Amino acid sequence: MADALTLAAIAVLAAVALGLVRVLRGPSRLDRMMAVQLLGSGGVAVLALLAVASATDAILDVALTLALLAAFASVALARALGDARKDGGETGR
Amino acid sequence: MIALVLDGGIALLTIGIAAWTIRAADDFAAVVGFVAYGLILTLAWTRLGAYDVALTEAAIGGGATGVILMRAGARVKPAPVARPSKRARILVGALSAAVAAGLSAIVLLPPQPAPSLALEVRQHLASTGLGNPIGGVLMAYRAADTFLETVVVLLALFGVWSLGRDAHWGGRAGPAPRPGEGGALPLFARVLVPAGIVIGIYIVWVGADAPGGKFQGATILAAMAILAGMAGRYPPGRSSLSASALPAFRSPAPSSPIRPASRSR
Amino acid sequence: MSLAPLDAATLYGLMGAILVGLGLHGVVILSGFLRRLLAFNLLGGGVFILFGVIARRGAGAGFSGDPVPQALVITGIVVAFCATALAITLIEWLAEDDGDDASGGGS
Amino acid sequence: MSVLLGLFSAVSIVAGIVFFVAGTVGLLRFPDALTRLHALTKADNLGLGLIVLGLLPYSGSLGAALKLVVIWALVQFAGATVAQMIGALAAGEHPPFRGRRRR
Repeated sequence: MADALTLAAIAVLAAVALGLVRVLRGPSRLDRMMAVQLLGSGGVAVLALLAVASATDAILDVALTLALLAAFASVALARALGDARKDGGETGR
Repeated sequence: MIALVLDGGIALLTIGIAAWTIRAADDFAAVVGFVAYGLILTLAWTRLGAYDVALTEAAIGGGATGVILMRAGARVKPAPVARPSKRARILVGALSAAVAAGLSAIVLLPPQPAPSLALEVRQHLASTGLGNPIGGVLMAYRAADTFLETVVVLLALFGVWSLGRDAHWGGRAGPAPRPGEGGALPLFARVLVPAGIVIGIYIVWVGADAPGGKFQGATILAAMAILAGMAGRYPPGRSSLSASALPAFRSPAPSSPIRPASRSR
Repeated sequence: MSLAPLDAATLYGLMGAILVGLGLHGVVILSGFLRRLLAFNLLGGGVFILFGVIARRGAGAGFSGDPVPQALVITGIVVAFCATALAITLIEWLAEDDGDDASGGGS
Repeated sequence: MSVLLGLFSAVSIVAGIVFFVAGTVGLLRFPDALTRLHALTKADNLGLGLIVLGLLPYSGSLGAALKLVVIWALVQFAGATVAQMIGALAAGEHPPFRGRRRR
């Protein structure tokens, strides 16, 4: 059971890592911003799987915090980029 | 065995993101890489069984540090690229590799038995009245240290207060925007901030007996304050991402700047 | 002294060592204060992980890790955050002051 | 009963992984930011949602199950908001659906 869940966590991590390669390469800043979003949800999924696999409730709290702060970071990124765009000339490329 | 594969994957991913952050093309990309680095380090800390540290890294490393860096990344003009000469690059690379190799040697040849104060903490934990050993160490055995840490936070706040321009302190958490105003962000803030405050308080509260604590919870609360600030000024705001540091403590009134003389040119 | 077993702690220890090397390289080689600050934070992350490895190896008495290094790391992360905040304010100050000759970074 | 529950969990978690992989394939294959955003939101919502659904029977306590659901709701909500913000920025960058392919 625990092994199966760890295996699932590896699968999610691998998928996220592959996507991350694509996303971080760009070309636009928007693509890069998606990296935070992808790693946020992927990381939360891995943590949730590990929490149940090891029956450790504390990991769920970590996942909760990660979900909250990753969301906050991506929103702030989008906001900062939007502001920079508005201020002038920033093409995002 | 399977667990080791997971650990190896997390380690490789972390190193890859770190290398990418160092080599990134522009400042904004580097900041994105750093936020990703904070998120993936949280997984590493969880795998090391350090749930308290994982919480701190998730809150501060990924979230708060990322956001204050991001603001600078979006605003500060990229520096002129002055690449050092090839010989210097090779020399620095070799020296850095030597440092990494030395540290690896320490990791690979640990002292036996491993030094540990776990037993002492276990023996005296009951006398602190806390169930969380890390909370016990922070609050009882290193109380003066933790107190001074708070002083450091305050000093940094004073520094930012004195150096930052007034305009950068914008984005105060004002009244909630009206429904339907300004798109998705105000809605997000209206729903998320109350939930985030509850979660922040929960993390502080649970810190007595389980992983959690004041710094982690307080960072969540600060993040929620910034979020409210970002959303509250959504359409007109210019420098909405509130100033640089510790934006939860906002400057009390616009008329109280400690502004150095050289600024008023 | 004998070679450490290949376990999670060793793996993350090596990761931490490499992160320190990468960060050090970045701090020295990169131009631009912001990038250096980022590299410095990467370096710090590696050092903290090394502390975490020491804590993991000192696991005992029913704890998943020695609480003392872990508490030190939490203090370290908070202090690093404060220093970063202050450094960013200074960087912005420099960027504004040098606005005309457009040299936001230095080396 | 427990066999059925286990089967349900396994199917859900595997389906969740499939959605994460599908999201990755989309990120790798799609031509521009808006379509890649589309792929990403699938991984976010359905991938994590199905994994959480599969974990619920094994969460051990009601509190843990509740936390899992809250985590999923948070990520879902944040994903929707960020997708909207990124989408708005991308739409400002270039009008979508021009059939422009970058590779």
